[in-house]
This record gives sequence, C-alpha cells and structure tokens, in this order.
Amino acid sequence: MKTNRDIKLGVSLYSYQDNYYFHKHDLEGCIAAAAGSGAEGIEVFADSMIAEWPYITDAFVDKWNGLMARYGVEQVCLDHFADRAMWKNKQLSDDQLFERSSMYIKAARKLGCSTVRILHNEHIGTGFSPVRLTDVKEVERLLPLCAELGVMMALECHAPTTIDDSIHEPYLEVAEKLGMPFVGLQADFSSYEYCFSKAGIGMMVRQGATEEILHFVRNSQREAYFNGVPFVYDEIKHLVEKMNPNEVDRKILPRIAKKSPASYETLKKYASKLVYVHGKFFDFDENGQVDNIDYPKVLQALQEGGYKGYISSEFEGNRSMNDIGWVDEIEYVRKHQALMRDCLGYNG
Amino acid sequence: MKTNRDIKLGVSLYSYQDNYYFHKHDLEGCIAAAAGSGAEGIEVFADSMIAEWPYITDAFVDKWNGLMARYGVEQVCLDHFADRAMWKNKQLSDDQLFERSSMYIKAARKLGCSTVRILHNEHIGTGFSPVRLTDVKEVERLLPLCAELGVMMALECHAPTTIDDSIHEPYLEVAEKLGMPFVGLQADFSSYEYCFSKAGIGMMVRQGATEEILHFVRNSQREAYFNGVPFVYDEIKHLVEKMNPNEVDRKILPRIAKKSPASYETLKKYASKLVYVHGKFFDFDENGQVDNIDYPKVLQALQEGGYKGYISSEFEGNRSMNDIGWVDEIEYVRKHQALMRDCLGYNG
Amino acid sequence: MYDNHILTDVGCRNVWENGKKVGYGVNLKINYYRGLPLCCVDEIALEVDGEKVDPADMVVQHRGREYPYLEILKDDFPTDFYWVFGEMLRVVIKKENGIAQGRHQVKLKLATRRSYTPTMSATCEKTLTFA
Amino acid sequence: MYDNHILTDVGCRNVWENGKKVGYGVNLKINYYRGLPLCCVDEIALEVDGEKVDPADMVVQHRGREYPYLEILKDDFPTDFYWVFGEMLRVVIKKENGIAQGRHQVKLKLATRRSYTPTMSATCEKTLTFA
Ligand SMILES: [Mn+2]
Ligand SMILES: [Mn+2]
Repeated sequence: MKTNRDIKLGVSLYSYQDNYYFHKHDLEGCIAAAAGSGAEGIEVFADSMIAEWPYITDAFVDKWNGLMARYGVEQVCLDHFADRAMWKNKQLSDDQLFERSSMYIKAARKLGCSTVRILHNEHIGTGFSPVRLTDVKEVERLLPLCAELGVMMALECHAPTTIDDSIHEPYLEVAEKLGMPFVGLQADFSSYEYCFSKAGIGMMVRQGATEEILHFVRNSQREAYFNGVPFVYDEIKHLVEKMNPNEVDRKILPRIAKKSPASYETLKKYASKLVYVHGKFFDFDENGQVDNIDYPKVLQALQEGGYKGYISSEFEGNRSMNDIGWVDEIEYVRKHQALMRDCLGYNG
Repeated sequence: MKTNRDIKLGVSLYSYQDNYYFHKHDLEGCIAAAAGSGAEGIEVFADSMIAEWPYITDAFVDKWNGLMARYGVEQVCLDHFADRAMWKNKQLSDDQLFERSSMYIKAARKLGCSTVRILHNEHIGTGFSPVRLTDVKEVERLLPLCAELGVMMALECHAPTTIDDSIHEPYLEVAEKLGMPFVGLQADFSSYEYCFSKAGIGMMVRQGATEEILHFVRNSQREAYFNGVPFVYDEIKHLVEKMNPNEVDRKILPRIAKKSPASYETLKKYASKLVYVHGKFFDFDENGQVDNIDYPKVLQALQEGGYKGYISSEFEGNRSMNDIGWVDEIEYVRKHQALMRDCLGYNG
Repeated sequence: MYDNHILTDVGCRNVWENGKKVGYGVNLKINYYRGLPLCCVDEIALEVDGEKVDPADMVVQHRGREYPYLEILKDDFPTDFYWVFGEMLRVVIKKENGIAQGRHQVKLKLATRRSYTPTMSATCEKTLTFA
Repeated sequence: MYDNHILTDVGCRNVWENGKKVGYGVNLKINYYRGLPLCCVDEIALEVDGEKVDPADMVVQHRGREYPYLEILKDDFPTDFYWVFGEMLRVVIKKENGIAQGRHQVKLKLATRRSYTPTMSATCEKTLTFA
C-alpha cells in the first residue's frame, strides 16, 4: 500500500527464498506476500527470482510493471553481485567485472529500481571475500552510467562493518570528486546485533555445540546489553570453561561471542545521508521483539536522524532453521512489518 | 526387452501412480521404470498420464512411439472408463457413452495398443457401481469399430467375480453372434487372493481396527489355504468375538474375511482363451512371494493352460500404504517382475 | 484417496486487483488415481477458520479459464475439460479485502464421481499460511 | 545451504537409447540462495554405492543442451548459462548398461563459487531409487 511517509517499508524477496526454492510460491507469490505484509516496496534478487536472468526481456519488464500495479507496490532495489571468480582457474578482469556490474545497473533501470545494492569490496569488511569485489576504481567507472540512468549505488555496510567504518569513505569521496552523487551508504541491521539470535542455536547444537553454553553466552550478552554495559567475552570465559566446551563450541564461540551493537547515536547522525536500509532479522522473542536487535532503538535513531527512504525486511532465520523443517517466512515477515510499523508509530 | 515368448510380461503404469501424482516421474520416467523392471509391454491409463487427454495429438503419438522405441517396449493396453455419471443430475445417454467408448478405442489404435481394457458392466460384479457401465448392448455397438480397427476389448474380471462367472458370457455370445471376435476375457489376480494382504493392515488399524484381530483372521485364512481347506469365517467367528472387536472391526471383517481363491483348474481351462491378464499385487512376504496370492500356482495354471499374451504388473499396495509415507512403487514392480519371471522359468 | 494431499500450500495466497485484495485462492489435487472431467466434480466444500465458504463465491481456474464453481456442477457442462492427474486445480474465493495474511485453519471436502465406484469423498484439514 | 535438498529423487533413473541402457541420471538443486552461472560450479562429485563416479563420464543437461561436466569447469565457459535458483540441473553418468534398477546409496558433494563468500561445499547422502 503506497504512502508518502518519509520512512517507507519494503521487503527483500530474499526473505522468501525457501518458498521459492521449494516451489511454494513463484515470483508473483513472493510479491503478493510482501504486499500482503503491508510493505510498499520490493527488493529483488535478479539472480534468484528472474528465471531468464542475466537477460531481461521486454515481456518480463511488462509483467514486472504489471505486478507492481496489481499489488500496489513499487520496485525499490535490485541486488548486484560481483562474481569475479567466474572460472576455476581464471577470474574476470576489471573490465569484465565492470561489464557485469553495468548489466545489473541497466537491469535495475529496466525494472524501475532507483537503487542497486552494490556488492562493494568492503561489504563484510576485508579479508573474508576470496576475490576483489566491486572496489573504488570499479565504482568510479560505474558512476557515469548510474548518473545517466539515475540509479543509486547503495554500499551495504554489513557486520562486522558499520556505516561509519572509514573503509567505506573512499567510495563517497570519488562520487564527490566526480560530482556524481550516485553512491551512498546502506545500513544493514546486522551491525546492531547485541547478542546472537536463538534462531541459530538449534543448528549449532545439531552441528555438535553445547546448548547450555550457547544459552549461557547469549544470556550474558543480553544481560550486558540491557544493563547498558559492553559485553566482554573474556569476563565470562572462565565460567564457560567450567562448562566443558567441546571442539565445536571452541570453534563457534569466537565468532558468535563478538556481538556488540554499533552506536545508535552514530546511526542517528548518519540517518539523513543513508540511501537504503536492510531490516535484517532472524527470529522473535516471546514479546514479539526481534530477539537480538533492538528494533525500537534502531528505528528511533533512523527516524530522529531524519532518514528518508526504505527499510526493507530481510529475513535470514530460514537459513539457520530450515535444516529441520519448514520455516514460515511469510509469517515471519508479516510480524516483522507489523513490528516496524509499531516502532515507527504507523499503527496508531 | 522384447521377446517372442508365449507369455510376455508388461507393466500397467497404474502401478506408478504415486510417482506421477507427486511429480517424481513423468510419463517417460514411468515407461523407463517399466522397461527397467524387465517388462516388454506397457499398459497406460490415458486418463492419468496423457496430460492432453481426451485429445491425442499427432505430436503425442510421435512422442509415444518414440518412447516405445527408446525403451524397447511395446504398447499393450489402454484403459477405458465409463464415466456415465458425468453430471450431478444427469447421466450420459447410451449414445453418448458409446461415443466416449469409441474415443477410447480410437485412442488405443492411435497409440498402437491392440487391447482396450473395457470397463464392462460386470467388472466388479453387480450392485456396486452406481451407474450402468459398458453393457452388452454397448459392446455390441462397439464391436464393428473394434473389428475395423483391430482392437480387442478385454473384459476385466475383477474380484468378487471370476473369469468363469456366467455374468461375462453374454459379451462373448454377442461377439460370436456377429462373427466379430473382438471381445475376450481378462483375468485379474484379485480373484485369486487367498487372504487379505498385510499392506492393508496398517491403514485399517489407522482407521480404528484392532491389529490383533486382523492378524488373527489373516493367519486363519493362510492356515486354511496352505492346509488345502476352504476358509469359513463362521468357524473362527466365536474366537474373534472373544477378542472384543470394535465397530470398525465389525464393519471391515465381513469385507476382508470373504477372501478365497478362485479355482486354478478353471484358470488353466480358460487360459488359452484369455486375451489379457492383470498381475495384481499389494505386498510381498518375507520370502519374496506375493503375500496373499499364490503366484507360482496362478502362473503355472496360465502356462499349462496355454495362455498366449501379456501379464501386466498391477501394483495396488500404494493405496493402502501411502497415507503414512512414500511407497517405493518402482522397487515393488521390479521385484514383482522378477518373481513372475521366476515362476515362468524365465530366469533359468 | 490421497486424502492428506488434496489440499496444498502451493500458491496459497490472496488475490489482488489494482492494489486491493479481492479474494484468496488455494490449489487442490485430485482424490483419485486418474484425472477427471471438471463436470465429474461432485463437491468442493471449503471451511476457513471454522466458517463455511459460500459456494457462490468460489471460482475454479483451469487451464487459463475461470468458471464459477456452481457452473461446473451444472448439467451439460463440457466433458472435455480434464482436471489432470497430479496437477493442481485452483479455487479462488472472491472476497472483498481477501483473507488476513498468515495462518488459517482450512478444511476441504472434495467429492468426485467416478466410473465404476460410487462418488468418493476425501477430507483434508490443514493450517495453511496465506500470503 | 540446502544441504539436505541438493540431491533429489525426481527423475532419478536410467537413460536409454534404442532399447538399451546407456547411463543414468540424477537431478540436483543448488546449494545457495540464488542461481549461479554454470561456470561457477566448482565441483560436482558423485559417489554411488561407495564408488566414485569418474568425472569424465558425467554430462550436465541444462535448458535443452548437454555439456560434458569437465567442459563447464574450463576457463572461459560461457557466463550466461544460469543454473536457476530452485530449478534442477540434470547430471547424467554415461555407462554401458546403466545402473541396476532399484535402490542405491548416492553421495553428492556440490561446491559453488560465489561473489563475496569463499567457495561453499554442500554434501548430501541419500538412498535413491533409480527407475
Ligand atoms: Mn542485508
Ligand atoms: Mn486390474
């Protein structure tokens, strides 16, 4: 349902991946699910739900626009990927990667999306991606095309990075240098996790971790967060040791024990400059709150900071729960949209 | 694999209905399954596995013949139905039913099937079917078409009837009268069940029957059969009463306690006149024998009686077992074909 | 036959027109071992959250065409529109504002007329998530 | 991702030509949340009844075309043949006389290269019935 609010709510169809993978819902069904949740914007992964990708025929464009009209929603964002490791022993050259990135940007334009989530080189920090993703040099080459087509490149700042991490700055600088303001920051709520979600506990236990230890660490994280003090794993490490962690625990703990939310103050300060936001979530607690991200605080910061644009539901709990059965993504997103509307005062 | 044996083995694709219904295998997959079991003949339900039914395009015919060539099998029989109760308050007239029956016969010819399993009015005796099926008068009208096209109408004699039941005779008489020998008897092994199959026990128990009673009755049936004496339910009725049968038992018992195999001598006597045979089965016992039909005896009677034609596997256990999970029809048919080859001495 | 499977969660969702919900639909599979002409459907009865769906609100979508449910029950409805074995038949319930997104208890009774056996009725009850 | 589902029993069967078995095939689903170009397949390794399938015997069937498996691993293989998300990729193992009809223990290792995460490998072992 279209509104003229400053902060609008969308859904990334990524949230419905199991429905699509297992053929419960096709692209139209996923759009219907998003519209039915009360969202007004659609983010689409062309690589997932446009079966003719990497081509987009006029017939598909017509169908797409028809779907937007039928479901009373608008296209918001298309996700770009940087598949540089295209072959076993050979990678795309910078020129080739530029060509592919252009393909995503043109596709976004064809589908009416004003934003492309660009997979920039510092998306998840440095040192994890096996290849150089879309770096500053590539973005600089893409800017004229984006300016011509009016497509904004959103730099998704995903945990472990944050929107104020200086590694994203060179991208903004190059846009300023060229006088082409077509690259901007995108927040992903993964940066605001104050503990790990219980969605993952089951899977970790099935992989051999000790349930009691996971709950103990998670509860310590929550206690610290709600007491307003930083969580320092080293302070509870001796207690964990007494619980006899096994090898799986020892492998998992350094990764999940790192959680601490980025600053809400900084988020508020940056809010008016953000070009897109991912409302990441994994699961809810008994009170209907997201169980590891403080949505009221995060949304308050965005609202008070004057964010204008879309926050799109990005449900990721499916991946940690679907190994033992069906995860009702549609229901998760529905609740998530209702929660966000609550936080933003849209229900009153 | 094609042979020039007198008795050839086929598979009714009916056996693979769950594979088709749940989209594990399409028509080609079912034919591949039949060919892979070692069968050389295919019986097809146009109503089930020809998606364009009631039309058969030339393109389908070509595909069909191509499949027969690819899998080294031949088309044997197409199943006719007599959907006279076509509407809620109105039935097909005799003329209309004749038209529909003609449609099946022409379809059989198009697909190269020399036989149509005709759903004649006494298929499962009298008094059960809610409408008049294809009766003698209809068959008389169909005979000239069958003669012209060279298609044999097989009167499937299903339990509770038998091949020597006089209710089938008028059909043969009318063919003789017209001098058009295009209707003949088809045996279905349901007439040779000497007890009920254990395939059904689970489902009956899930419907509320008492497992101990079912096993007791079944064991009594088996004991009688292997001792060469007729099974008379009234002789064990007092014992069943002591087991406190509930209402479900009382409803089920009269139906399942009726089993007694038709005469092998009669089968032998009729064998050379039969035009088709359904190797019906539900389940195997621990020794790999069909658990309620004496295949060695039945096949011996057919062989000694000089049967020339196809025996097609007709697996029906799926229907009594698939309410609690996947029934591996392909494996059942594979074992069934091997058993029939054994009985007929084709493996030595 | 196939009682547990006649009601599917595939494509279970609201139906929209011009940004508004105008109904909702479910996909059914047949309760028999073969396909049947649509006119052999004896009854499709739906109950949603304990409330009976008015048959007059139901339409049946089949191979790109749509028929009011009550139409397929009429005498002389064409005999060559087959509900194909294993394929889904879509039933849409016309309803202003559709159905609330989320889980609903749905009960289906499906009865079909067959050649040589009496009309067979299958029943299936499931919690379905409507998108 | 989707480890339990990458190996399917759909269309699991022998492949025939002129009345003879010439191989057998299985259908795979992708181990990722999106489709990938075929050239991003890093490895498809099959083990049947404990025996490794020779990669040289494998062909990949995709949208009406067939490629030797080793071909898709080669540098400069086209980048626009997508293994569509949720769709099956058919792998046929060429083998005289195919595989014995019935149940076999099949193990699949599927590795795919992705944009920002290292090559991910999923493993799935199932008893499959080959028709
Ligand atoms: Mn995100
Ligand atoms: Mn039969």
